Amino acid sequence: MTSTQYRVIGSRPVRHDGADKVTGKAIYTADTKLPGMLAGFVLRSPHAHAKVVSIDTSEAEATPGVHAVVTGKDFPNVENKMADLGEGSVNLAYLSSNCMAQQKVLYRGHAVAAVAATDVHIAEAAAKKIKVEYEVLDSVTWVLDAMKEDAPLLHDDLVTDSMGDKAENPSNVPVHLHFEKGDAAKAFEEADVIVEREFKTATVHQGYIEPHAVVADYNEDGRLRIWTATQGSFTARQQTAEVLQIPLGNVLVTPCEIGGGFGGKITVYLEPTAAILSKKSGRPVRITMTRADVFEASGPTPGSFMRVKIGAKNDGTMIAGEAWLAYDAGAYPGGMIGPGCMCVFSCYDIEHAVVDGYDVCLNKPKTSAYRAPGATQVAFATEQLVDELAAKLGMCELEIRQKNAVKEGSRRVDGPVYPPIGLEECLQAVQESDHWNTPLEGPNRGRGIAAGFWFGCGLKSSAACTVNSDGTINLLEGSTDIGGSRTSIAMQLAEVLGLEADDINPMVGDTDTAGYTDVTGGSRVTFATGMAAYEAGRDLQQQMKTLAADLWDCSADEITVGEDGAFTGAGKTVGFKELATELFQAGEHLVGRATVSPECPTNGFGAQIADIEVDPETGKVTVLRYTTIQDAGKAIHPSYVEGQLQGGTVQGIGWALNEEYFYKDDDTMANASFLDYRMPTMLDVPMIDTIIVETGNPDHPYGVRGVGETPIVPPPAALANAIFNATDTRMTELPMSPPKLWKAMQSKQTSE
Amino acid sequence: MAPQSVSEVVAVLSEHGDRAKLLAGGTDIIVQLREGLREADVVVDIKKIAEVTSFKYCDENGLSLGAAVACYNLYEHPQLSKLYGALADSTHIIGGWQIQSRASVGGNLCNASPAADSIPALIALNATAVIAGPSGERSVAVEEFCTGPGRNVLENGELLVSLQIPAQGANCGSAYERFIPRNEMDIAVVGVGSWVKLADDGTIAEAKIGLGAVAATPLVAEAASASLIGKEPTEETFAAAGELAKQIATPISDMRGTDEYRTHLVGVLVKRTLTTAVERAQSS
Amino acid sequence: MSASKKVHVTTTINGESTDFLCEPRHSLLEVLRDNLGLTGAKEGCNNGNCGACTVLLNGRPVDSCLVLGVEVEGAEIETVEGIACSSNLHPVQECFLEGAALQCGICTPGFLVASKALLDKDPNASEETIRFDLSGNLCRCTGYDKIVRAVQAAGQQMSAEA
Amino acid sequence: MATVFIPAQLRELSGGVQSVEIEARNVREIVNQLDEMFPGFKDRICTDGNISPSLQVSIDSIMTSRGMIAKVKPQSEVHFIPAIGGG
Repeated sequence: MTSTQYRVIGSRPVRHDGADKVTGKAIYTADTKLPGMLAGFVLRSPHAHAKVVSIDTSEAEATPGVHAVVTGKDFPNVENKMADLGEGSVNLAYLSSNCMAQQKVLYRGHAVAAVAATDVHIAEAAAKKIKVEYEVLDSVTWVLDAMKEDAPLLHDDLVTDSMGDKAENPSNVPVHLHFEKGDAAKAFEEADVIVEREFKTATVHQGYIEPHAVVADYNEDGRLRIWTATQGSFTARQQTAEVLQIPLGNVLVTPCEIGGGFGGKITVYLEPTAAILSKKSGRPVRITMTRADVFEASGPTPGSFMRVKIGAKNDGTMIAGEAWLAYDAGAYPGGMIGPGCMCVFSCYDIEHAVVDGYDVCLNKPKTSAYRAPGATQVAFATEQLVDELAAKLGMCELEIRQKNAVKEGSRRVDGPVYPPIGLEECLQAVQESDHWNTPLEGPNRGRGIAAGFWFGCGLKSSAACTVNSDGTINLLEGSTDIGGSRTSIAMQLAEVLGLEADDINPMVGDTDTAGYTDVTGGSRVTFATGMAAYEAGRDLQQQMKTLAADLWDCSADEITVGEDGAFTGAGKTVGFKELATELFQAGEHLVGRATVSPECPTNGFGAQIADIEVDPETGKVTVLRYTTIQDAGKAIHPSYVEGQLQGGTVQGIGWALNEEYFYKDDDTMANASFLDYRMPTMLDVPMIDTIIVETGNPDHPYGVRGVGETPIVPPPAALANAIFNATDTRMTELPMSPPKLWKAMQSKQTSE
Repeated sequence: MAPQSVSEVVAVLSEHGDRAKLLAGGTDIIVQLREGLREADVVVDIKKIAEVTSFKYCDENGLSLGAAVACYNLYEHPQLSKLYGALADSTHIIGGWQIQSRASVGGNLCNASPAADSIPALIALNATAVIAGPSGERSVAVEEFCTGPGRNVLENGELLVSLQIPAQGANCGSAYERFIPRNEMDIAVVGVGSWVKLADDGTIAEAKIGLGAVAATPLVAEAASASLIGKEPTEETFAAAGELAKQIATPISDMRGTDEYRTHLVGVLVKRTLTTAVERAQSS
Repeated sequence: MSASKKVHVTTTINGESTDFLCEPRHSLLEVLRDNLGLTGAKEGCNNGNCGACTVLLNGRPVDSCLVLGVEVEGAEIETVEGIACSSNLHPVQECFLEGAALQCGICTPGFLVASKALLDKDPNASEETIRFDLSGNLCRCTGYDKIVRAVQAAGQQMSAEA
Repeated sequence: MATVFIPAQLRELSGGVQSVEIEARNVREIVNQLDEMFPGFKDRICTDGNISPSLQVSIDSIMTSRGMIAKVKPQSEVHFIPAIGGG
């Protein structure tokens, strides 16, 4: 696979939307302006948990400049129905009341009312005149507390579902998952060495720089048009239609340029509210979240408690694994516990394992996906235990990983076996890297490594390509472009047709024009929408063969298409553009199309190396050098693959060292700002070196694997291992912020 | 409104009292007004007034720093940044570059955050606040200026006009350092400003240490400062001063750090700033 | 901040004399985006912590969310829309494109404006200086690596042209 | 015969049996046969006659989106696992 020579794939063209994005011309949702547009403001709960006794909106409604006010009673009743959203499913009643609270508020920031006015300042002032009477309830924000029998209940009717078996009494635990492979109990008895620890991780946020924003225009004919910052226009359309109980076909969602998502811009928050405000006022309405709203009322990713245990033989073979995981779901059921369970041992071929997982509701915003959702937490646990095992066995931390790495045929804890995968190759790349082979010297310094995995999904994508009279192509696809995907998709079409990247004009369509396409998420776009573009190109070639046969007076079967996209038949060879032009002049208009639904995970594996230095007096960690290695299958646009690796890694570094939701005694967030949430600035990280491994994915025409998510998985573990190697202190809690590391080092000194 | 003279401002402030707020760099006040933390009917832009937007230095009287002078003027100034190391250090880390283009030392002082970066530096440098009001001008030592978190000594009708910072002779050096979890764009967990004057024999002749984020207002570490006098500038001396400084710290535990951690950091930062201050004094 | 009468402000934006009416409580960012249609500067946090709204005010980078519209009377403002010289991209824009220094692009205008100011001051700025001076601009997609390299490359190009 | 793995949480129904061999052309036939072998099985993994939205079926490591109508080959390996998405 890797030996194939491509013309376009593997090159680094300037992205198609680049000029717009460096000149300020690119239109993001908050940049759109419609005639007569009003500004919306959402009033949010100041309490972590309370009954809404009454809401009096009269004063707000009477405020000059105010055109509409909505509360929960303006939302239609939706049943307790699960809607399949392409990527996962959602209970519509929960989705609706997360958009606008009904009888209860379940977290600080929960929307209780909204106002549309001629100006956002007027809307805000009016919203503050809405009188909401709350009856404050006991609240809970720590996952183990929420699991206790006497914990305050968020939902009276919620019972634990253990794969269809429902518990009798209500609790805050909607789901219990349990996996078994082999006989773990027996294997632990046979193990020569066992390591076991408990770990905790804090709630963290995706931290996209663009706050959620929407413009809704509810037309008199019942047609609802929405412009929004979403990772998936089709899922946004479906969620909005379901919450509003209007026909899907009445909703048009136009995805604007989107300022980051990382999993956090899949669920709808503002769309239904803006739509109802628009319907009531008869005017288009724009709502943008404040940064505090984004932290308090969008979907961060779960905090967790984990107990993990691994047993190995003296030769280093891991034979037994056990994990007990409890993840925050947030205010409503449906967190990331499934993938957490499935990823805890995903890098190692452990014959006997048992995993229990609990999804836990508590008074935090409903969690949502964040880059390899659920995997970073468990990697923090497992990858540290692997290092501890190695130390106990006197093995090198790389060697033990190489010895136990999963490969083709290894069975996952949840059952399925892996197809060809690239973890061994990534570990080999660690071993051969300049970083690994350069000794780290100096006091208080340490090096750590960790491996990581994310499934990478396929899902549904569509593409259509219209041939222009000069043989260039307009490519219509439905994947919102968060990181250069227009280009990585267009490059695959260019490759198959024998064109250059800039012969293709890619366009991200809205839900009326593009074929159905699932979200930009799950590391799937370059893989699946790229595959759709490839297939659309193939479709075009088929059509052109048939038409060329008429033109050249030969049979279509005699015409072949070469690797360079040229058509050969009837004794001549003609390039794509030339043939397209010829056909156009002959009156033929060409549109190629394809829909794909690849179903095999693309299995992204990676490994990372971190060098750090700890200030022994303050516990502050400085990252000195960092290398991120990942199997991309085949890198279509290496610069943007590197960008995914570097970006995911730095998010992981932030998660590891400083980021956290800090809760006050009243269970409200203390640090809902970029100042105090502390994402890495440019000064907090070094250059991130990358090594792209290309093992080729047999399920993709060019061998692509998804790369977007895996890079965030190893950093907390790699840094924890590095910190241990620098300080002899094992950090089991995220973030490993200076006060916590200092305290841990102090306790260690005292105990020694 | 944007008055042209101090007396105009005093008149506006006297008329509107609490409901008038002054705008210099705006990097705190605009956020506070927007978030409803402070309220105002009138916002008075003082950047059209020469006295508050200019600064001058002379060897006799030192630095007269207009209250609205933006941070960058200090750390970019070749002479002042050398003479007033602690002030240059602190102004260079207040927010990012964008903030430093606007934020002023006077505003940082008036905002009276216990964690303000410039205040421990000003305290160490023995700065005095010059205040204008309905009954004329008065001066207050910077360490007396803050009266609580977000509160200061300014009375109705008064404004901070400038800061007077004594001249820096030979053998003087100062430094400010804060601890933050990131490397920029953060609020000090603890901040320490240290100033020393060395005697001809190399011992410490005078010293002053200011502490931030360890109490309701920035503090002078008097015992710690006094402990240095007459001593050789050694690591032990600095560590001992650090221990003394820790004794007056009464920090809170919050999202930025525990009281225990903050108290510990006082010792670390006193030692580090004294080391830098002495190095600067030795090379001045 | 409460509403009050609109103020007439005359200023220069991207070299053109411009005037507008704004309420005293409106930030420069709001004025640029809502009154003047210059939506290149983005709102990421509205309190000076992300740099996405960076513009040059009299040649110095500022967070336009922390400047009031009424303050810019008589000032010179430069936004991302004014960086390119006629139809040619500025070297820093070119290098961001060539070096893939943007992903979602929302922080890009702020970075470009701050980077231009930095390179105008010192085209040979070290990596350390670049990282220090641009630490007021947050990016969540790139991990900063390619941004630093793009700024360095632009600086080299500017030095070579100078 | 396809090899069908019984999810650990349903082994209480199968008396601890971890996998069974089933002759079937699609998932529906598998589910029906499992329900005959282990009464109550279908209720546990289906909602309204389809595979529950919180689950997906893995056939030879392919996560099928076709649910009950997904085809099964004679040598296939079939698992019922939690649905996953991504960020």
